[in-house]
Amino acid sequence: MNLIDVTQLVAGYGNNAPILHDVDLALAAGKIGVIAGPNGAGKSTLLKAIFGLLNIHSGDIKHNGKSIIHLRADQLVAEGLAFVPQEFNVFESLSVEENLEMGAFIRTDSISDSIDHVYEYFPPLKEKRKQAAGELSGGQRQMVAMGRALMSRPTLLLLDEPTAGLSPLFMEKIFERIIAVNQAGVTVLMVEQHARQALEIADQGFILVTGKNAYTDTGDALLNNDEVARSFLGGVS
Amino acid sequence: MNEFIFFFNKVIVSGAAIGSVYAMGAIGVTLIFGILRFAHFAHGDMMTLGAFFAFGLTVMFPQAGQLFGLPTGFIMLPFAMVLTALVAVLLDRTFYEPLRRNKINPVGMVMASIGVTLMLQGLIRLFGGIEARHFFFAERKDIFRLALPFESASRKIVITEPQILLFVFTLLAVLAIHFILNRTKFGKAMRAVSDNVDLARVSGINIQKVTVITWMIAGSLAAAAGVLLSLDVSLKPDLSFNLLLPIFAAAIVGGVGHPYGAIVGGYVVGFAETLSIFNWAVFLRPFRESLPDWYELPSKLALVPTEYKITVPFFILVVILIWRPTGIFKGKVI
Amino acid sequence: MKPLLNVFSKESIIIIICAALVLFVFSLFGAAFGFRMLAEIACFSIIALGLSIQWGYAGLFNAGIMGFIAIAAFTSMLVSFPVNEDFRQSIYATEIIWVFVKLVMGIVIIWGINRLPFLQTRVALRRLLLLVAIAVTYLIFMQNLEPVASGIEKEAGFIGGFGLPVWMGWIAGGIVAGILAWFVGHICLGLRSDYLAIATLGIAEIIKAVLKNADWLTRGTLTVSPLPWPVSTPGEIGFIASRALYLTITVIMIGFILWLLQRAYNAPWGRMIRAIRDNELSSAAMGKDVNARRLEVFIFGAVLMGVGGAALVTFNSIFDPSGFLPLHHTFLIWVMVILGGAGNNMGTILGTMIVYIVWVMSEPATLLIFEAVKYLGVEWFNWQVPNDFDSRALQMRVFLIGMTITLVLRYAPQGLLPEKIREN
Amino acid sequence: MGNILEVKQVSKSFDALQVINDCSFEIEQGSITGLIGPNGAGKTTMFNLIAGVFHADQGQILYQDKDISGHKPEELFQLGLLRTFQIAQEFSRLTALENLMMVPNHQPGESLVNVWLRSGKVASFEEKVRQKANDVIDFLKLGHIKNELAGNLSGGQKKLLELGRTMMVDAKMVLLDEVAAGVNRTLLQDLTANIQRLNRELGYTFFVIEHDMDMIAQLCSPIIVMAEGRKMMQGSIEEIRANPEVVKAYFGGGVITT
Repeated sequence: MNLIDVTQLVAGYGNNAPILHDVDLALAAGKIGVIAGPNGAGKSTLLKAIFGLLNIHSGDIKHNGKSIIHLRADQLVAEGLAFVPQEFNVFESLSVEENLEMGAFIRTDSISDSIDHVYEYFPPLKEKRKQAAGELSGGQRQMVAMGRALMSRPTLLLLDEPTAGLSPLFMEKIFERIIAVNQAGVTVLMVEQHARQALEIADQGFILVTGKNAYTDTGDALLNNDEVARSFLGGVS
Repeated sequence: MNEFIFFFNKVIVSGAAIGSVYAMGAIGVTLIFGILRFAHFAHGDMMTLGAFFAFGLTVMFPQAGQLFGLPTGFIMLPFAMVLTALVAVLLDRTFYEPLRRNKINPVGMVMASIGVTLMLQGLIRLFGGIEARHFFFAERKDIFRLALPFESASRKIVITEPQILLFVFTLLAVLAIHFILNRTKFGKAMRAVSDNVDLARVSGINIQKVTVITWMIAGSLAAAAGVLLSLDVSLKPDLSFNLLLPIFAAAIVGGVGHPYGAIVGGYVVGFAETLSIFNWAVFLRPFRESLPDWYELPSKLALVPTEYKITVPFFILVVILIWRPTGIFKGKVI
Repeated sequence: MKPLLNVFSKESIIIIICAALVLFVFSLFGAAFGFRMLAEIACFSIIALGLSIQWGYAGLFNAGIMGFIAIAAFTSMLVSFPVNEDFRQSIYATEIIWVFVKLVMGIVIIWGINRLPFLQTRVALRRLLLLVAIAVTYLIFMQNLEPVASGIEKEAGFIGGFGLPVWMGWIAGGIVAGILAWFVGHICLGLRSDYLAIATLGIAEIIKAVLKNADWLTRGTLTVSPLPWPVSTPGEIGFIASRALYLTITVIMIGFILWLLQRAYNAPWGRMIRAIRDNELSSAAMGKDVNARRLEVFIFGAVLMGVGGAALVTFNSIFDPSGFLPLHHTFLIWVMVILGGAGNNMGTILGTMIVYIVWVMSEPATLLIFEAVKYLGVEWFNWQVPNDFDSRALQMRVFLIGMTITLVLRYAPQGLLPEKIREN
Repeated sequence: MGNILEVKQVSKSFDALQVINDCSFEIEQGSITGLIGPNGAGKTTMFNLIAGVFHADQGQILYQDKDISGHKPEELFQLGLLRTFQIAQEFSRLTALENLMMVPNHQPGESLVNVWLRSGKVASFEEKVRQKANDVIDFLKLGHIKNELAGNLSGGQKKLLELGRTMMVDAKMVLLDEVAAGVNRTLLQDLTANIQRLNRELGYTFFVIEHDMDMIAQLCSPIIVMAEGRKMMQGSIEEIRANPEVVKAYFGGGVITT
């Protein structure tokens, strides 16, 4: 069974015209899914719709076979979803460690193990644990943001352009960490502008164009699909 | 020497007392500003309400104080705090929450809080009347007069029991707030919501619970400030309106959304008030002989006549808005 | 075409309700009372229109309407009240002028320091000098004013007025309220909207404190009366006739103001204001000076409040600084505007009528109800009635005003007659 | 021709986050210059600095040889420097036509004195503005929706309206922030043609942030590539595609069409 199942989704901001038109998406547990496509195609919108931040006109979103379109954000976190927005994704006035604690807000058990775990994933955070997150660099912020999301022990991690604004070096580090997180059993669904690199680590790729599914296939298949490569991945390879 | 004792009594003790009251009020205002993002105009009336709860309990059980050797009004303080906290949560549920759900703009929320303040005012005066009342109707208000071990000091330092209780309570309240905000899960969540409400939501923080806790803290601190102030002076139903401006000034001076700033702001406003209405002629009198002949020493030489005390917080507010709109500590909202 | 028809019918229903209310008051309390109420409604309407453009056109939250009313009423009183000969002939008439000449000199010096070329780069020094200059000016002014003020109080009561025609007083009142708005707006309009509410609230309290305590200027709690009327007074031609005349004048004023407002609103000016309200960021990028325009609207509204306030206080014929109440002179007006529909002139006027009639009628109604409560309480429970029972009972009106605000915000945030959206 | 805009060693940070880092470039008068770079490279921040929404921490921005760092948006508008927004910023409760008509500054009808006392002057100017707005509406082929409230328009129509607003006055330089996003292909061709026409016929200089490489390739020369808050390189589309560093930072799998 798929962990996340989006069927015929039509959604938009408020009561304005919908941005997503009949979008389908399905991802099995333990996989990495990548949503790619040109700007304005509704990639981030799809992620936000899954996380209940949008007005859903029709269609359904199922997590573990259960419809989640009527749940509030905190209920979604309890369901095992976690979301890292693209911008403003850390609490700037809180310390790194407090940011992580906030990620574990819904948990009632001890969280110190999980904090140590996050520090293992992202070693640079350990020495900055007492520092305010607002004082960190872009790459470190991204680590805090991902760490915060992992603190709720999610089964499905949604990442909105985790490498935006990062240097190529940092980008590779972040991708490496995403793979590590995935190998620990977390299903990852991410929007990525660096489509080629992202598809290389993806099990499943979804290419959206103007709010509709354009191509859906495995990462490798998409990379090797001439038409996709020509239209969306650029001639350079 | 006597002049300094006079100064100490009039400026330091009174300023610290009123400053503590402002600080406790301003913490509530600043928390609500930070988390719910509107200026809560009904805060003054929550103070009055708290004081009336305590007064009502004092009238019902006038002997309670003797058991502990403290003023009865002070014994009733925790109960008044709980009651006011409940009222605050109730007010939020009935009046503010539906508006938030309708996504009304912050100014609409401010106006709703003015509606609430009028309703509270109406009810308080309907049941409580409009005359001033005193907590110490059945017992004696202890006033301590401390003599200083100096020969030249014939005056005594005067401090009342309610003032001492006020200082002690404020200190405890500040420590408690510090502890809550930095050590408890919900306190940290409050800071997180104040920092970035959207991220707090997607992190799974239950905004509703945080809101409730914010109102409980704000409500109980407001009640405490109201009770302790009316213990020291008297309980007047129009207490609230005169407190509102200094409290907002304190919150803005300290930097909106910044609890420690609110404390500092409270004392800044409190001392500014007592300093500006202090009669500085007292300090000149000893030098009467050495002053030039043409200078006639006025009997009163205050920066601001007492009846214009209300201008002081306003003046501070205006200066801050011009000079540094984010307040002393860098506040959140401009 | 259909929505337009709906709006029209809604409007006419409300007009019929208003007319019925007025008829009811006239038949129950007589024409003299009825005209008095209508004249007051007219004055309140002018104030409410001022608020309606501040809030409805530009979204500015003025929580200190009372201050604008009070200062305008004072100005109007000062301009139109007969000359106080005792004061005119005393030595203080010249001395008070000197005090203010010194104040003006001080202000000129302060202004000069601010402009001194060699200080432009030395910010800290300039601030220090400014602070010292302000402090010195303030202290000298206070020192000089004190004896003169008490002298005036002792020998002449207060300074009296200039004895000019009433209409000049009203205009002066509007201008002074506008100047006050300029000061407040200059400081607050660039900041978060809540700050304006706090600042105006403070201004109102300060103006009230000054008017109440500066006895040499206002007679303080002794009050100034009778204020001259622009038309024949009841003493000359009777209550009904004189009040009807007064009403006529104010209605003509409302007509003129409505003409000004409609014209401005339908012009490019109105389009610009709506654009700014819609999208501040984009308006600024399109070259509109957002803050200057807000200031303009704020001043415009304040001028109307001033004129309306001066007319209201003149009608009551007594200037009583302690009579200015935030409830009556700020929040009642807020209820009128939000109930009627901010930004809709007709709605504002109808809202004013409904709210004021209900407000006036609520006094006897409340007392009646509480009399009944008292009667039952005494009869059945042998209740000890507090001796300030009646004044307590009237607090129910405060409660009702607050309740109306919250209910309107919740269930009809646009008011009875929402602002119309224009289509070309 | 000379440079209309020069950005000299500009830096800007928000709290601790350095968004623009010692960035310098020039824009030639009469050109259509593209600005590309990965998300988060600081492109929109750069626009906001030029348009006066933010002020640079360090460095200078010269527009027509005049230092404009510290100018407010409305002052820049007076100087003929206009911008559109990444997310369309329409006046939602004004009609499409009114959205255009509000643009010209110093309309006589914007002064209350004129409105009340000189209605003739106001009306005649208003007629001219209306005429112009109608022309622009026709030019953009939006005649059928000119009396719709702008809030009800589709994303693409709002974008066109944004471009239309720049046509209401004699702009010298226009900053376009992702005009193509959310606009369908046929409309995009119109938009591109319109931009070129404005550039050719009215001498507008355009500075364009765009992700749609089709449009960039067709429209812009030169193209500035930004990464990590500074200019990485500048050149024609061919030069940029040939630069391995750019390919790594930006195209290495990004959205690019040939």
